Amino acid sequence: MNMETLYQEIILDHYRNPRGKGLREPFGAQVHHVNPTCGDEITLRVQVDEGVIQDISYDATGCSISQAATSVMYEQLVGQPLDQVWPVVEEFVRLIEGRGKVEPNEDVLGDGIAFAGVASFPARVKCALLGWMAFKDATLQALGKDFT
Amino acid sequence: MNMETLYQEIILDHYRNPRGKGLREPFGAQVHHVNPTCGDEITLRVQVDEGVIQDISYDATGCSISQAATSVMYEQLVGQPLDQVWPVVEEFVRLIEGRGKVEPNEDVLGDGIAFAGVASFPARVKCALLGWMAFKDATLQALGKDFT
Amino acid sequence: MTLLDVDTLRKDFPILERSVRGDRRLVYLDSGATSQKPYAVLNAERDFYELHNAAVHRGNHQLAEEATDAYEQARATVAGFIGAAADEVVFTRNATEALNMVAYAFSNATLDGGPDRFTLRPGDEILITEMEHHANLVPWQQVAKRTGATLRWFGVTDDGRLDLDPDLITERTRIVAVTHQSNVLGTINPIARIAQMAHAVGAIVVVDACQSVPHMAVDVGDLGADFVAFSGHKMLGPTGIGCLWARADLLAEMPPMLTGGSMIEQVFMDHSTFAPPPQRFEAGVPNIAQAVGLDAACRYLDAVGLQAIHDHEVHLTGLAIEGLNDIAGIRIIGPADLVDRGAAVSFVADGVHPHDLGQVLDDSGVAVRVGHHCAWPLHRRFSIPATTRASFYLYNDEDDVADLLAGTRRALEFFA
Amino acid sequence: MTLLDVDTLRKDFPILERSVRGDRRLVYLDSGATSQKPYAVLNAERDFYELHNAAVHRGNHQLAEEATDAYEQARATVAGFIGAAADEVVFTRNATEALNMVAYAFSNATLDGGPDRFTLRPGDEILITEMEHHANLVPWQQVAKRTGATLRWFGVTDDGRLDLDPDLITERTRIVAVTHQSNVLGTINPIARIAQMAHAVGAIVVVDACQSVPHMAVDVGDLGADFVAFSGHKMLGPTGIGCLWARADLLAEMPPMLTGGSMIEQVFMDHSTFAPPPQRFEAGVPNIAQAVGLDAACRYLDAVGLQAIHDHEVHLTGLAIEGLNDIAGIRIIGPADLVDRGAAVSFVADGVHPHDLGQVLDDSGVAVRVGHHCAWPLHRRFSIPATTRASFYLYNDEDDVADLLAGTRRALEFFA
Ligand SMILES: Cc1ncc(COP(=O)(O)O)c(C=O)c1O
Ligand SMILES: Cc1ncc(COP(=O)(O)O)c(C=O)c1O
Repeated sequence: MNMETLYQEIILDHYRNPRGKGLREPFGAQVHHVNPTCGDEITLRVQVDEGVIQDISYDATGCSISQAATSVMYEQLVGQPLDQVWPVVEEFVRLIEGRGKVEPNEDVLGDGIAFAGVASFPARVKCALLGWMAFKDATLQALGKDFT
Repeated sequence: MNMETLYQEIILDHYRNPRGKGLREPFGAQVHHVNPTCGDEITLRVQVDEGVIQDISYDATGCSISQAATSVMYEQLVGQPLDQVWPVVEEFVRLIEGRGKVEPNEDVLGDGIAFAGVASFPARVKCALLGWMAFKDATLQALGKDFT
Repeated sequence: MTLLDVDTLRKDFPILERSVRGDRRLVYLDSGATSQKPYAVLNAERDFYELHNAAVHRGNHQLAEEATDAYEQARATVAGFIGAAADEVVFTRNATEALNMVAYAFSNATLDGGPDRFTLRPGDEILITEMEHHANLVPWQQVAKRTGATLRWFGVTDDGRLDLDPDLITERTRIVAVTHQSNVLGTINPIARIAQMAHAVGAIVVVDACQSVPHMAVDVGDLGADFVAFSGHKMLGPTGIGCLWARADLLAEMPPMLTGGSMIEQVFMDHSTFAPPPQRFEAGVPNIAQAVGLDAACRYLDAVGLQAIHDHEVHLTGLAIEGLNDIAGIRIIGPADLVDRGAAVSFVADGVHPHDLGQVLDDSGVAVRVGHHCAWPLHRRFSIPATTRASFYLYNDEDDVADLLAGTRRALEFFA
Repeated sequence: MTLLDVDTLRKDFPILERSVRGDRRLVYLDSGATSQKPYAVLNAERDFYELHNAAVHRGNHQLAEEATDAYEQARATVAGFIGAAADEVVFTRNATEALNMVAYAFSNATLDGGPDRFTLRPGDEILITEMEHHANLVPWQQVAKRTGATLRWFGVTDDGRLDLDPDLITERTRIVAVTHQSNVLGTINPIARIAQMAHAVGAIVVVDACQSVPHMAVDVGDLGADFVAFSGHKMLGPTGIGCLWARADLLAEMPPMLTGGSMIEQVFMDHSTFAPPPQRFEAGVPNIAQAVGLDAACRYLDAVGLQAIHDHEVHLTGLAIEGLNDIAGIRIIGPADLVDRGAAVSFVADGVHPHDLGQVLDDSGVAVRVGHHCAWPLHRRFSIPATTRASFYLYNDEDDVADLLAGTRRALEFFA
């Protein structure tokens, strides 16, 4: 497995030009996640309204993979109704944790399939998932609030 | 190193017919020593008077080596002045802990040289020394009492 | 009953080719203390060092990836071996450390204001047994001393069975710590039943499985315990590795014993937070190669078959008991029958101290263990300072039993 | 200065023959995490298992004698390696366990009413440093929490040296715990001077020697510390073994961390007494084969010569620092000169995250470590989440440094 499989052009592009970066209002929940192995951190906010992800805003330090994965996530998920969001999150996690044995599903993942190479570099799995896990956590918290 | 070197006839004899066994009065100090590996125990009393070992009395459970070594010690040391006792104890310990590399000194040790074989069986070193260490401890205690 | 092809198996164990005390055939009957290792285990460790060695969970270079994979694969294999999930298995140095880890969870939680399930109060009771190995006894004495809890214990019957007095399990009982198989008596205790009684009063069940996991199929689900500890070196694995299994929900709440690198989540100068299990319980660079060796040991045992191993050992145990009973002056300490009984046979001889008996056996090439076998209170229960113990494993055969019996007779004659 | 014959030495390390990421030559620059192992160590372990394997201190059969001899010989060898007496050396799983053992001695003594020297009172201070590895930091946080003592620390200067503020050492200081060499900065701390200051106020000095004992001649007498901890796996030895050295008089009074078999004197159901050191601190069947492997590692290092190893590493460190300083956008975290400095070189690159830098290096065959290296507060001190660290050992050469530099340039270009 070589480096070029990992660093797809689209990943480098998102890394250099992250979409949606910065913390914004309003938001339903905010979380702070840390990668204990490398110290990378993300603060992420989610705004859910009428069953739709209205905004994902974030401030993060991290490597190209974690930055790009969060940026791609922003593009993919903002504006989507919740019931279409969960399958994407699930498929992304399945791909990244699949140790290179999972066929990426482009229909569901869109640009997310660029991260297929990460699955062959176990040490980078947590990088790719940092933002996505924060999103999942924040969204569940936001919904929890909605329900109460 | 075979078993016959270890179990000299003289050792078996002392084992079968231990000299001086039993607890007697009077005594200057009494100690209780245990071999933590096998659970063998000895209660030993020493009576020192006018710088001479007047009596060593003991009650012990243990293997042939520990029983015989205590019995030989009784024969060797009772009736001896202290300044002749210490060199014997020292030489015995040196022989037993010598890993088979120490030439036994018959002049000093007498029957004690029968235990030379023990030095080649490290697991039995503590057996041979159980009674002797108890004697050393008790005598030092007895002398401590004398001096106060 | 499947019979083991012991002749073939023995070829896997290089040490069995050596001779002792001159030219005596080595008859190794001390597997209860530690087992011998097959080539499969030695090769697995060596391959790891020669090809993949690196610190785990810490690097993103290829060796670090491979080492991490090998280490986590070992966890999965060991977990599979006992019917557990991988993240319920913690690697320790030995079973003693595993049991201490559970004990410290209670004393640390109690002192630090930790989770309720691990907090003990004066009046709470810790219930152990009189047949425990020191490893499952002394740590609980320490916990009792530090928390104010009371230590109680089940006694042992004359024929070496647990005296399961139900009155001892009460609402005050918080912990029941018991051995699955006695390393002296060979007795196999009814863990499922004890767990049921303990759980009925809300107590946590800690099982010392040092002498069972290597010798028979153990499924932690069937066992019904909450914590299970065992050692790698007694099950064909390397020295320097043991395991603690715990129910996931308990492990999730359990405070760590050791702290340092790799077990943290975040560290500041004045405080830290800890990682989820199993990482929380593995501080520092772990015993990686040893885990890899234990993986190979589990695979080896699985390939031979735990049921076949157990049957084989029971067969040898039966022969040994029968033969020893035929020798005048020998008394077996432990069950006389083969019901719920493993392959440790301990005995005393009239007029011959175990140290001397063991010495004659050693001179005959037969390696047994003599002493209290780290179960001193159990020996006191039988009013003896020590026993001679023969313990069998898959590589022993009927010749070994015959040599044990012949050596024992020789000893009795020698000291007659 | 003696130069090492690295080409010849490299032949002793089988792993260095393998390639990574396709057909790249393995350039192993992660010895700070764990070292590679020479044949001498692998063979020693294997010989032990194939010829002498048995439980130590417990049997009187020939194998048990031989195993005990090998294990105690290992203790003597390791002790000799650091200028200590054999019975002052305790074998642990790793340095982390060794440091925890000292920490627990204090909290256990405090809670159990143990010896005065190990008892802490509110107001007492534990002094550490901002450059500690988590292993010499988190355990002291726990001790402080459990005993009511206060944790304080020396800071770190901008150029990566210890800020030895003498005002921090006062009559309240009971423990000074400090690393001999930083695993991130490479800084070697003036232990003898610190020990003098600490002893002047009656404090006990605990030294984390993980990064010094493998790389330079360390004599515990000259060092002047009271406790010294280090790991076997970082000094060519097996995984799964570490050491705690302590001054004999302290060890004699020190309470044990782990309890169980082999560390006891007498055991009753309700109480026990403990053996003298070092046995008191080695509960259960120890990491025997690993001790034997560490023995071989010490002999190997001694044969090569610690001074020569150190000189060689300083030479490579100088080349690396010079080369990295020549690359625009690279900043070294740690001393810029070679005074009191070991062979860990950590750095950051403008615009390239360590994870990405490490990935390109890995792709170039160069194994470095990226992250906070278990020294998170130190990284926070420099306002960076992570660094890339190259660390050298006796088997590295100038080609390895050249490959590090080339790989770093490649990474900067790739992410430009
Ligand atoms: C300075 C320092 N201290 C402590 C440790 C911990 O050593 P181990 O993981 O072997 O316990 C390390 C290495 O990881 C280290 O570099
Ligand atoms: C029943 C039992 N428990 C605990 C232990 C301790 O195991 P280890 O010494 O590997 O920690 C042993 C073996 O010595 C044992 O037989």
